Amino acid sequence: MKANKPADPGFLLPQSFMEVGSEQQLDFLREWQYKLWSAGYLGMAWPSEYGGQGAEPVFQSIADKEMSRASVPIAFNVIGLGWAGPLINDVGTEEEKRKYLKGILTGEDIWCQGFSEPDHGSDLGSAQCRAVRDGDEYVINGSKIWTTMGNYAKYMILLARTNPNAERKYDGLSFFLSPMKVPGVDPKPIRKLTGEYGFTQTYFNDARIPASCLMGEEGKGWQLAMQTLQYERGAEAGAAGGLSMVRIAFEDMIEMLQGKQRDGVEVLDDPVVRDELMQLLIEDKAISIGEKRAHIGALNNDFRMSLPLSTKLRWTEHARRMRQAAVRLQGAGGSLYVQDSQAIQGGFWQRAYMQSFSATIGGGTLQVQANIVAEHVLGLPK
Amino acid sequence: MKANKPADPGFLLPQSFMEVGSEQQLDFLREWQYKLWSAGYLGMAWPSEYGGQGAEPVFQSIADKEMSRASVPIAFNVIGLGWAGPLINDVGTEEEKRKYLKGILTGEDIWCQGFSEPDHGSDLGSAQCRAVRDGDEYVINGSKIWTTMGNYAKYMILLARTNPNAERKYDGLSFFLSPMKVPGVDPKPIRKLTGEYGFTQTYFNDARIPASCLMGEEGKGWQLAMQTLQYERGAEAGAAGGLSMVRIAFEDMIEMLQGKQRDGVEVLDDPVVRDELMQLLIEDKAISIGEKRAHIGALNNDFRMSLPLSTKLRWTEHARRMRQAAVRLQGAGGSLYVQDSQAIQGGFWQRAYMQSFSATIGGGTLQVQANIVAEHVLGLPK
Amino acid sequence: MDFGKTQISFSEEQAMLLDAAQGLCADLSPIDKVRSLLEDDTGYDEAAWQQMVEMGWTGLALPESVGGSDFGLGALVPLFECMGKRLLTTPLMSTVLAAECLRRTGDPAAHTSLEQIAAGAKATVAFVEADDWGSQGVTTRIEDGKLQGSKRHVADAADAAILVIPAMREGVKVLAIVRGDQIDAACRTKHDVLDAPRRAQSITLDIAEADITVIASNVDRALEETQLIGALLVAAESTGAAVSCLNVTVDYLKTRKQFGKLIGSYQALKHPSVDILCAIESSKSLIYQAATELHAGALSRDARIACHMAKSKASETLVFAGDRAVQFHGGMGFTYECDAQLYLRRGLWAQQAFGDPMHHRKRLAQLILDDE
Amino acid sequence: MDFGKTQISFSEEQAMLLDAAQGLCADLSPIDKVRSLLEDDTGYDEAAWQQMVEMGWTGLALPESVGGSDFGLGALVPLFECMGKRLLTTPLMSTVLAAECLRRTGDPAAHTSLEQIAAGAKATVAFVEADDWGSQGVTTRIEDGKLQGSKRHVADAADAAILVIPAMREGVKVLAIVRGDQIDAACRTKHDVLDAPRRAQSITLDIAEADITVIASNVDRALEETQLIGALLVAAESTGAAVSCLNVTVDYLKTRKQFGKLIGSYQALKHPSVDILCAIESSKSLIYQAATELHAGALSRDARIACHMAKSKASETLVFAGDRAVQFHGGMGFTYECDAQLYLRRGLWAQQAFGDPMHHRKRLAQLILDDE
Repeated sequence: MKANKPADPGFLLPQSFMEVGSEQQLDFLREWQYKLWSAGYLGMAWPSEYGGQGAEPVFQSIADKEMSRASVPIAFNVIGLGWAGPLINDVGTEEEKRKYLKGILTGEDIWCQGFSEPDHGSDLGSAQCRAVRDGDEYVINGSKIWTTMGNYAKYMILLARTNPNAERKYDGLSFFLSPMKVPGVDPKPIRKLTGEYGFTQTYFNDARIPASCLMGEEGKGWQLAMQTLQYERGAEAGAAGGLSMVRIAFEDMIEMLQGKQRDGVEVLDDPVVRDELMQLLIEDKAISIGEKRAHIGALNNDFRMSLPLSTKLRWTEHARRMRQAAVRLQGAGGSLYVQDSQAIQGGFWQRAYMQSFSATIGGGTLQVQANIVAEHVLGLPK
Repeated sequence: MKANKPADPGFLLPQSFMEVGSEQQLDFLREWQYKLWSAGYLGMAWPSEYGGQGAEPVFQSIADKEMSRASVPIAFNVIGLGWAGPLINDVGTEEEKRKYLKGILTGEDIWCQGFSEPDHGSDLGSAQCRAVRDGDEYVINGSKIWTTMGNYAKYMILLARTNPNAERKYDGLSFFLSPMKVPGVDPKPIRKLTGEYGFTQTYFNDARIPASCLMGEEGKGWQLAMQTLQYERGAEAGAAGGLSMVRIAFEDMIEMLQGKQRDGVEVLDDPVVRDELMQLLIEDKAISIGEKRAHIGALNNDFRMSLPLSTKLRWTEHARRMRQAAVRLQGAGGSLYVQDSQAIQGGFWQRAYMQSFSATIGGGTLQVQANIVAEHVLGLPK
Repeated sequence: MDFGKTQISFSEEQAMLLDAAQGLCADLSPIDKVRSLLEDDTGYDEAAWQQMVEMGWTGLALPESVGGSDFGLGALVPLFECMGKRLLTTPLMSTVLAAECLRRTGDPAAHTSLEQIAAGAKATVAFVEADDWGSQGVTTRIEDGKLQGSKRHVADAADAAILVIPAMREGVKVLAIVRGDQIDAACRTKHDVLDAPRRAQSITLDIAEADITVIASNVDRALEETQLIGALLVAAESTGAAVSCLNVTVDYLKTRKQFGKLIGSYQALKHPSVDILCAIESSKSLIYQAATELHAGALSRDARIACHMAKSKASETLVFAGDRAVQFHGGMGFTYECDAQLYLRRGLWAQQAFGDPMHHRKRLAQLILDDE
Repeated sequence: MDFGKTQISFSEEQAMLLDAAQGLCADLSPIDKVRSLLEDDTGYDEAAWQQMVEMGWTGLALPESVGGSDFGLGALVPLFECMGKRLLTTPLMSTVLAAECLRRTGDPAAHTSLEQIAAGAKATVAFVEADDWGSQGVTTRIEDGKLQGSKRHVADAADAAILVIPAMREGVKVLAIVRGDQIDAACRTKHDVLDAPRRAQSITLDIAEADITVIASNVDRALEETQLIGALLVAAESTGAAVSCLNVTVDYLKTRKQFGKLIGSYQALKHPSVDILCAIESSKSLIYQAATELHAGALSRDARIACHMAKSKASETLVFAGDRAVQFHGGMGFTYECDAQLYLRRGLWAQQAFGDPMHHRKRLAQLILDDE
């Protein structure tokens, strides 16, 4: 895999699928994903009649780890490979499988996700986007936010309200495999704090989609949405694999700092800097080791479910702190940004730090996640 | 004042009146307060017929500052000098003034406070201790906690419930100047985390006190209690003065660290230690300067009331952190305690650190105080 | 051992200046104006600059002998705090620092430049050549009749009429006063500064010695002191920015609901907001105390202590406030449209400018612990 | 550059040992037992010690040749974690470290002492003379036929049958093996240790060389490695204590009401509790990873890295947990009766023992950043 890593394209590649912001990046990544699929690195556990290889899921796990170690570019069609695809594979009709699965693997059909709404960030069950049945069609009105690559996507997994009068709010929701390139669907790019694009807000204005886009039954959308969230965990849960996020390692920061000076001496020789770096390294190692310890039952007796429920919280917060420190330790060069030819590593760390908030906010803010750990692991009251 | 500072008594003196834990300390402090009063340093603004000097309050302020600078021992009868006395002075009857004021100043009559109860730490209005009128007496039942020097005190300012059926819970409370040395009043010493004594829990078991101990009207106790809390601010609010707490300065920590070694070099030459010490010094200075800035209106336009409402919060938390650091930086000697002849400065810092929680907990925990600042200064919702 | 002063003074005149500055900055720099200038080439509004010149701000700390108002350096602190609050970013800081640097040499050859600055000429100092604010090393040199070398991070260089360039001449550090028109466009590279309203360049110098004014008196001291004053002005500007940053955040916390409650009622957001408030109050106290200690002459030990403290605290405060502002705005905070990012970027720039917090604490420790 | 390992292993045997240890520690050391021993002269229960000897814990890491079970050093980590959880404090740590130190010299002269320890003799090492764990300086000396000098902070010295005393002999560091009865009561001063269950003395030595065994092989390495292993065992013990400390705190937060609500529902208490939990999880991962890397031979670079990390993190964790436990118990936390103070005091002792977090990070940085 390391040998097949593509050459540096000469422009900044996205660290995650949430950062794809230009046609140039898109073309590169689409080509890369096609190569991955052709070489058999994607969809190993999916049936061969739909583009997969019908192998055991463990092979996909191994391939994924290899890609991570080699730090190759991401397999960018993440919503397709990791969310929509597994769901279609598991509960889709024969027709749905034939229509969608192969395009997901080859990267030809880009997918996006339409769950969050502007007024209901962490509270999916309150989604208000309406879908009204009209003959052979549904008419969609409302808006979805944080739809990654919404402007490039061909399909969206869409959670919409078909019955506003359902007794439980969850029972009013339905799930659609919805086309993006139809009149009335308007994905408007959102500029991120980094200055780049990558998300859209998708507006639906009397958009008409075929009734056949409904997946499963009307009013059972919540269950399907929850099922997709479980696939997020990776290959073992049925995802088609590929690297969804390039991990920035502690080692990368040390490498960046090598040779830099502060107060006239090497920054890596400054005792105060060294103490801070060791604190970061210890946290980095501790979380990594924790991921392995989680699999050893006897070493998890004191606080059950603590490691699985807190690991994301900790990685995302650690990443934010590490990147913030990396920017601070750059000296005057730390004040330059990506267009500057003198910016250290092309402004990589500045961008990475700002980008890190996507993880501390997205998928439930850290504050919400801390509540979950407090209540489910420590048993503290709501 | 510096010249009149008493010689080191050869045993640890309390840093605040909440730490008086032995007869030895008490005798020393009673004598010291008598000297202070004889020399005219206490009660400067109280009427001369009751033991004061009838001077302007500003003179007391100046004397207090001088005592603080000279780091003399505390004027230990704090509840008398700072709470009960000012109240009696302001709203007491002629008889009350004659009976109580002078004994407060000379230190002959020690006072304690009976507001908090075990089940209602920060929530005074819910006090349940009962006082039932029976002829010329009130019968008291219940218990009060954190009664400082309860075992030494002659009088208590007592907040008790005379009417459990009052519409507003506050209207059921009355205020008493209550004798401690009567049958049925049992102050039980509480051992503190430091291993020392200083507080009591006072149990009332059918204790009978003269009805004349009621101050003001029945059912108006809450207002009097609130009034005493305002005197806490010091001389300008009518308190009789004296030093109520020895401030441990940043300078004291540096002095303690001088000559200590870590990893074979002077601890004050260790760059990591120096960085931490400078962080503490900056916070120390910033709070001190803030106390002065609070008096310059033009420099307090952005967040009104912020300095007055947050200063206690910040000093107490800063004191805790500074003392914790002082203990940590002592090396192996930091693990020794007050009975050890090799303990650094007689275990002063270990004890001071543990003692610092009395300030971060007492008078409303830091957590409660942060809410007050958030709501009253920033206007955040409850 | 002496740990620095705590007294603080603020005159009636200063209060009036603060009041006027507050009004003018609010008028000149509403947030949509700030945004409209972000990708502008110049980065500021010339008309705004002219108004500031008319108010006499370029000469506020200069003596009357060069046309200044001799109001004292301390007067600049509330001014930059106000500008920071509005993200009003102009060449004023570069200009007053260039003036301060020239004045501190005490060299009569600086007189003309000082007059020009008091009258409104833009100016700047090229403090660093590499990325290390803690190094005083200079490789730019005057040799064989030529000034040659290169400088990075030269603030507001594009429009500066006067550039003050530290250089070595015969082994001694001097200041070369260069006119803006003596540096070709080809010798200038615009920096992409993380703090989007801010403008800076790296420049390459190749100018005949005959065409420049050279100042040789007290250069090291003047540069070193000016850098410390620069640190204080950035601290003041950062403190103002932190105030606005907290206000923007608190406003959002008071209006945004999640799970049926205003998010400002959650202690997880409330208490860190109080932490930010307290950090701002510290920064304010420290910058005003430093302003009290600043005088026209050589910086006293107390003034140095105060500047180091102020910069260390104010820099950390703004990064903290900006970081939490983005986080507490949730998804909205992740957008370019949300103002939280403007404050965070300002903080990331400001923490480096004139030395980061660790650098200042290192110098502070020398003054406090080693200086007997 | 290599940043240390992340693999972790835990055998069936280790799991069984952990299980047994958990049961025994709970039986031996309920909290009222702990409290009854606080002001006791010995500080532990001799019957408990005997049970631990019968379980073979003194010889767990010793080779079979001296009567040990050769279970490996790693086995001690879960053991001390269990003891820490119950605040079960006996001379076991001192004893296994004395054995480890002697064994690592590889000197046959240590054989008898090792046999005695495996059979249940109490032992200790006098690691330091002053308050600096980072200094290897020794002034105690063997000269003119006498061992003379003094040692501080000698853990469990009162009951130790065997004391291992580093000393200088003809300019070379050696270990003197001294019997407990060779040190008079007059030469012993009991320390008042902040961690109340813990016992230590300072001792003065004046013993004829003829009456002691002297070991001269590999002394520096044996001492240095044993100190690092000691750091790990303290880290393990601290991690166990932190678990109980958090449990005690969480129990209180679930039952105490203020202003009509369970205080555990306030995020100001809830989220720091999660922070403590996460710090504990880190400590656990690090101590077990270090246990995986520990072998009988010379400590590998990876083992050293792991021990430094574990001690740095675990020490900070317990102080943090103890400090917040006192605070979160409110007025109750301020009393001696509340168990929070027991954990806080343990933390204040443990952070110093075998070097504080800063010390370990300094050594770690040398291994990571300087060692190519």
